[in-house]
Amino acid sequence: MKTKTSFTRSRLIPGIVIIVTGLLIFLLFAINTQPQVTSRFGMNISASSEAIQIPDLVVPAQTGIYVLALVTVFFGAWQMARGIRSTGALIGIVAFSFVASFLIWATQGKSFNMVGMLSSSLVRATPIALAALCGVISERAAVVNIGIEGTMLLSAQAAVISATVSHNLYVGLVVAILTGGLVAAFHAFMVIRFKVNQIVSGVAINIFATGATSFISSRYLEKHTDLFNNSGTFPIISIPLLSKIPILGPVLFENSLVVYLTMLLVVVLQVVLFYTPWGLRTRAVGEHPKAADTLGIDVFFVRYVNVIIGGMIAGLGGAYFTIGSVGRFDEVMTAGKGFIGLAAMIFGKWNPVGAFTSSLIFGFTDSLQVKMQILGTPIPSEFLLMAPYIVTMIVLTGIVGRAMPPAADGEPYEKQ
Amino acid sequence: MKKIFAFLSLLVVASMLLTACGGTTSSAFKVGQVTDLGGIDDKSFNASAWLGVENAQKELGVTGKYLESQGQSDYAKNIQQFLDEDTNLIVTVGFLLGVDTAKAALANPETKFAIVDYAYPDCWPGAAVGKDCGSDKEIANVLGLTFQTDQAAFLAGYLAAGMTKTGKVATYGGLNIPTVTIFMKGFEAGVKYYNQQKGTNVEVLGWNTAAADGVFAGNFESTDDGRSLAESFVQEGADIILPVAGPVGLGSAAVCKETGNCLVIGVDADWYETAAEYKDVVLTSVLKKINVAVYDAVKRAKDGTFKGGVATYTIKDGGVDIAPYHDFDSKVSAELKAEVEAAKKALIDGSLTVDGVLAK
Amino acid sequence: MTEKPIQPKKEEKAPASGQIRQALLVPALAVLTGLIIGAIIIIITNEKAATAYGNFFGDPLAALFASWEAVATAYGSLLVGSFGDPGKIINGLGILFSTGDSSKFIRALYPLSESLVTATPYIFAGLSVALGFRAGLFNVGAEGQLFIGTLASAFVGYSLVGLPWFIHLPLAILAGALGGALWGAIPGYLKAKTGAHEVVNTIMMNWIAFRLSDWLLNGPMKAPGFRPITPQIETSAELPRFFADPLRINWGFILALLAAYGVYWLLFKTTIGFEIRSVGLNPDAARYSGMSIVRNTVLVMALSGALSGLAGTAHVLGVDRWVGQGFSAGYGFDAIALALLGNSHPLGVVLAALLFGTLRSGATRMQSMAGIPIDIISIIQGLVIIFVAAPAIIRWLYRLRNIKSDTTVMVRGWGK
Amino acid sequence: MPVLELKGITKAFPGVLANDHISLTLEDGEILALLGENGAGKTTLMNILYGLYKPDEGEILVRGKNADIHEPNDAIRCGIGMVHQHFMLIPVMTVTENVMLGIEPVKNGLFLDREKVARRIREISEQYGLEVDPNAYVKDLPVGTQQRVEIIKVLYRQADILILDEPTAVLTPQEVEGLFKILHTLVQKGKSIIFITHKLKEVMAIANRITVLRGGRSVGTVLPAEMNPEKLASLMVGRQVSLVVEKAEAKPQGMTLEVKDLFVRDDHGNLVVNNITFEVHAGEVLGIAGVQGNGQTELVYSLTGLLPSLSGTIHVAGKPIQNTSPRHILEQGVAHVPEDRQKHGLVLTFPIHDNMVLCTYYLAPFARGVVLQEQEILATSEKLAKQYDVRTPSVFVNAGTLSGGNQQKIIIAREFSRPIKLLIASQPTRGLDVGSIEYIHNRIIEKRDEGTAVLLISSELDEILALSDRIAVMYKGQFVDIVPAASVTKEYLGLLMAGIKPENAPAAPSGQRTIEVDL
Repeated sequence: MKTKTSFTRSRLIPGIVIIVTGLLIFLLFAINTQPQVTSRFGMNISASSEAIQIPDLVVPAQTGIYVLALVTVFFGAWQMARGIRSTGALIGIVAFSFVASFLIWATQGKSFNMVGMLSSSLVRATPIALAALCGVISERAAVVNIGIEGTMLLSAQAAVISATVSHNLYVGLVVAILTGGLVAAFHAFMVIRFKVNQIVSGVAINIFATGATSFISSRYLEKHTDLFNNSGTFPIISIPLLSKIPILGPVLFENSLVVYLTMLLVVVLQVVLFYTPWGLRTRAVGEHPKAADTLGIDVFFVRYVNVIIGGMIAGLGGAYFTIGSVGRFDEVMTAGKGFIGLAAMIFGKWNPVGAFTSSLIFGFTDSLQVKMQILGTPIPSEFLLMAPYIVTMIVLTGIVGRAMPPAADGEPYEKQ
Repeated sequence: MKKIFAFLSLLVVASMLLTACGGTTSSAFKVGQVTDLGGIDDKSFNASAWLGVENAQKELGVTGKYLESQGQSDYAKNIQQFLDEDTNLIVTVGFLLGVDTAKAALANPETKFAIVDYAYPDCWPGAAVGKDCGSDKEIANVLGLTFQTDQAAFLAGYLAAGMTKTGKVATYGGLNIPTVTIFMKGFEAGVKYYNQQKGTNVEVLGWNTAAADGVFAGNFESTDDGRSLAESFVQEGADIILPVAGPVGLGSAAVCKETGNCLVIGVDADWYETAAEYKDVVLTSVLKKINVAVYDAVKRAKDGTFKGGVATYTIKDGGVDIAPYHDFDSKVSAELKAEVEAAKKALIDGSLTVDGVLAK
Repeated sequence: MTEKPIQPKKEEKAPASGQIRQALLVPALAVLTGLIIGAIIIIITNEKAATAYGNFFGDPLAALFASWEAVATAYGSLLVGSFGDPGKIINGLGILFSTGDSSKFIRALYPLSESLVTATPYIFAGLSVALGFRAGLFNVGAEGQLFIGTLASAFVGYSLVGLPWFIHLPLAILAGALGGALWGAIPGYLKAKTGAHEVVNTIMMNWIAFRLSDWLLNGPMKAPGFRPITPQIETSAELPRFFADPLRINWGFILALLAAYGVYWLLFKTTIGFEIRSVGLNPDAARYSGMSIVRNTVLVMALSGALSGLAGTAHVLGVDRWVGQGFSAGYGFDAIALALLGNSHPLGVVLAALLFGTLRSGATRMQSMAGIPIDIISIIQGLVIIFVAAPAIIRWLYRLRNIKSDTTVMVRGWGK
Repeated sequence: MPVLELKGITKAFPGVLANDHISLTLEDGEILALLGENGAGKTTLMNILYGLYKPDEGEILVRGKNADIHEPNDAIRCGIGMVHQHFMLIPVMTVTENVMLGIEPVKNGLFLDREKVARRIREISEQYGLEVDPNAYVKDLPVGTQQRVEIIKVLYRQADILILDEPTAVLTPQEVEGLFKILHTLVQKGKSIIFITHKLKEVMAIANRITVLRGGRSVGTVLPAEMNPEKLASLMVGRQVSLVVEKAEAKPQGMTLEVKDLFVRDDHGNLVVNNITFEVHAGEVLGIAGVQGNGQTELVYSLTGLLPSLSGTIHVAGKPIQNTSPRHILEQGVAHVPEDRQKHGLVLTFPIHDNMVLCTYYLAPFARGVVLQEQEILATSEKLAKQYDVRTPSVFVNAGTLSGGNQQKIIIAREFSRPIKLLIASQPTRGLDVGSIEYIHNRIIEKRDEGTAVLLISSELDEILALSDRIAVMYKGQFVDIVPAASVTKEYLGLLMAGIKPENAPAAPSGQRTIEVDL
């Protein structure tokens, strides 16, 4: 069925949007760029990196932006005339052109380290990804856990205290994971057993966690830093050979334990969810708990286990903040990462790989924001600091089409 | 049900009685500190001021207490609480308490006040006294404690410029507020002075006095932000970082320690001591001895030598300074040490000035 | 599948007193339980009590006495800090009757005045969240809306000079309401149009508001001088105080009570409220009946934002009269607990706000006299939310039967 | 020995005794029909048998042995399988995944062995004539096929006692035929079947024996040979029921609803209403027949403003209403009795009086400006509750506490008491008891005779035949045909519902007639 309206909707509007983006690139960036100035992008994370060093990328600023603007307009025209099938590709092209021209504009006459930014994108994405994975695993079983932020905060504190007291980072890691599991178990108990509104329970956990960690922090951690709050961090582990690959090596294979664990978890969870009996049951419970129940699946058990495992993942995320990053606990140090993780989960369509990918987008925004501050763009730093939050909102409004949550998400199951 | 309510009301009455008669009035000299929003454990000026009170407790036998402010309206309330307890000296921390401190001081001339990072008179032409500003003249019972931190930061900048191997040094702040940016301005000035003296071209990342903007973490809490900022600075080629963001800076120290790619310069206190876990990477610290200033104020108040006005702590009296090099003593060349000393002397005798002095 | 007609229970308007007792029972017990757990935490963290418990078998009485002392000191000073010292009040009364000099008496009421001052923004913010709950919207963004509202009213308050108070004051109040309304309407619109969940979006809007206020206070709205604060508002924009300094109780409190009545009237006596409640309880049926979900969602979020904005407005115009960085003590976050505690009913919210106002206000004295970190209040708040949201726990703890489960939907899952 | 025996099963819900000492037996290789009207306790009884509910009293014997059934797993172990009225299938999963769920075979000790299950499904398909593609997603399958998947699920678990709960409710007459064929095959291969229904003719056609339930009690087991529909009906309802809807011939007047070239997409972007044109005149009932999910819901949504249309026009009494708001459409005199009364028709946690004014609360006399006039609302609600026979102690009672029939009467009262030109009634009697059905049918005809145009959407062919003056049959978003009700047979409609339009329509029986309502 081809009606006139379907033509308008599917081709014309996106095409116009793309062309306007192209013009914006021209107006915002190209005009404000001096001719003959270049932008230099570093392609080595640092001189001391194990990776094979490669030359920096030098782009003539004005020409580069003109090319990107033209490419964008070209794609817009193509979209209007012929239509481009993949929405993902469309958005990719537009986003890439815009970000790239922005970078070239901001870097004109200066240089900045591109690979470094990618590397910190991954690191910045790690706690977000862990929060998102926690969300994926519990929401696939239809339990919304908005208390991830608080769970991470409590785990972060538990990790640093136990690691400091035991002088063993691995003890801290285990304690963090257990703490996360425990908090999640509480949440699960509240929402499954007592049918507390899932979001309300999560918010309560967040408020409680903020109060409790601040209380413990001011009562004990600050007074006896060496006794409780000085754990050290997991070292960077370079994977032999792989870390020598230019660009990819330093980004992917020179990281700390928590980052590797996160990448591993993404793969494991993806396989578990879609290729194992447990995953099948989890998804069934999230989509149609009654159907699962009639097939003899214990809906409550599946939910408990998933929420608790999710909590343990969030616990690992909490560990990242302290023993994975800075070796000490400070009040409200999670700074909203748990919530951004939830947005990443939604953007990633409740898939582990998707959630990880969208976490990377947030990590990228965040490290880009830092780089922009360092480069001294005329945008006030306060506005640059808003970037990750604004991106979260844009992503949530579903520019890429509305993601469908698991059908029973957030609904308590009533067993008769 | 009735029982529960009855029990509750009993509890209320009981505790009322208990506290009503249990109020012990000691004759000790009482010091009360009102923090600003950072709270007592901000690892910055609130903590430093409290250290001064604690030292006074130990050495002068006074009793000290603090009240944390969670919002703007708590300032007046907390000061009032201390007034109600007949506190002898009230130490308020931070410029945000400026107006409330002045009001309370004017209304309670018997009570002594000390305010950190602020001083009276603080009014400008056309400002309404008691509203826009605290007072248009000195207040006899308030001692303002201010610090020429930029002088110390200047020396740190000079030192950093001399120590950098990459030709780039960096600084960042928590929020874009004057007590933070004064460090960054001084630091930049020091580097520029070094360049001027040596004809070098050491770059400062993270602050630009002309634009009055630079790199900020946006908070004083997220140590992870400190980590990522340091990583980014290192990627851009900086190897010495001055973080002016309370505990956030410790995240930077952590990453330097982990990678060995960078050094940090501590702020407020000597991080070699207060953050000993990172002592291998602490080149020096920009000292802002609030604790000493507060201790002095307590001492004077107790001795009866307290006088209102301003006590400005400068490089001259050692109220601001840079910390010893400790482990880096051997790594800093004798020549550079001498130059830093010379700059310090020049600052003391006034032959050298720093731009961006803390405005009044 | 419908079974035999269920005989409806005879419950034509139950006597009002019984209803009120029913409605108060769970919240009252929740607060009591929260305070008891708070007491346990105080005992555990009290060094004297801890030492005494170390020797529990040697001298159990000492341990119990130490516990009692710790709790009594803490909560006793909390009470005195909230309501005033009974001795001083009686003394003041005596002076008032004997000499007619009311100053001592009024001065003794200072703690009570402070409690009401703290309760004022709580009432507004609590109403804001409660109104959202009534429409099935969870406004976690009250804090950000409060920031924007405060800044807007402060701006009108200081920038317009020479107006008579009866024009200036209403203008400043209106500006505060509009500022908050704008900040609330954005996530409301996004929710209505794209389904982006308001919980995540309002949290993001909070962060954006914080950064924006950092920038405003440091730039466009900065007062002369070096401090990042706004100028003082004009006298003509001030909400008048009832007594001389230091009593800060002002007309804001009366406004808050009026707002509570206004929200009650709106919700239960008007067609607008009828729509809001219908949309909240069953959006599908509301849509079928011709109500616009989009309009109601935006309207409720805007009204909710306006109330949050007024929370800050009342504070800045009545108490602080200037705005500095981080001026709010987290009223917007505490408001969630208030709305839950008050069962999303304006009267309940007022009672809850009075309770929390006194708690918060008294906490200052508790902090000073008993050395209990103020964070304990957050812990108690988190606990109270959990208990109120899960009446089953309270029922189980206190062996109660037949508590009517409440019918407010409060909040829905993602994309629904 | 009977394969299954239920003895004295009793189950009470708050306020209702759903099963009162019910006993029944199922012999090996027979089809036992469990007959009863809605609310008689059939589903409760079967849920007990399947372990979803716990009985308060009574025991279950499987092949003479006492079976302890506490959860579905126990029932499955005893060889009991159930095909639920609302399919227990997960739309976003494949047939294979749905079938294997709960007893997943694994390969390499960890991973789902989908191939193995798919093979087994093909085997079962062949054995019992249940054709289905194991790799298809359930959401893409037609209802009849989904039912086959449900049966395969049961057979995959090697059940020999099958319970089918109202299996024909969603099928076309032809599909019903097919299902009966499958059931016969199953019985031949040694399975025993309990067939739950409230439809008399089906019972007569398929059952070996019939156990009749009424008001939670078993009122006896009979053989179809000894019965006729009238007798069965009075057994089932407990009184003589009139099986016909008395109605005079319609006197259609001017055009009230006019739909032209309508196209509608659903939320997922599928074209679900595909070029539909029709009109409804004042004083006539146009019935839309068709298997559920052929676009009827979306058609109604677009008529009532709940879903935008892509193109085409809709006029009510001459005014265009396409893509306007629901409120605007209601104000044009359109009444809507929604398909899902609890979800769409009522705010269950509102008292009756608020539900009575759910669409008119903003109009005089219920509101003055924005202020609600409570006295008016109460007075009107009380009047309506009386007039429309809503059985409730007072109008302050929450709608959610009433029975389905009374809930529907609230909606009827609300919609019919407004001045309306067009009534759109979707599945107006679904799940109701006979008394309520009779009442609602009579009211609809009454409304027609007053000169209202009625658009009736129902998946119950009998209801359509009983009430309509003309019948449109919808298939895959299109009207296959619109025929006069008086001249059409059920079989012919069945063909249309399957999307087949025979060349020569069967000869119409002449004269005015009334059509039986199959209860």
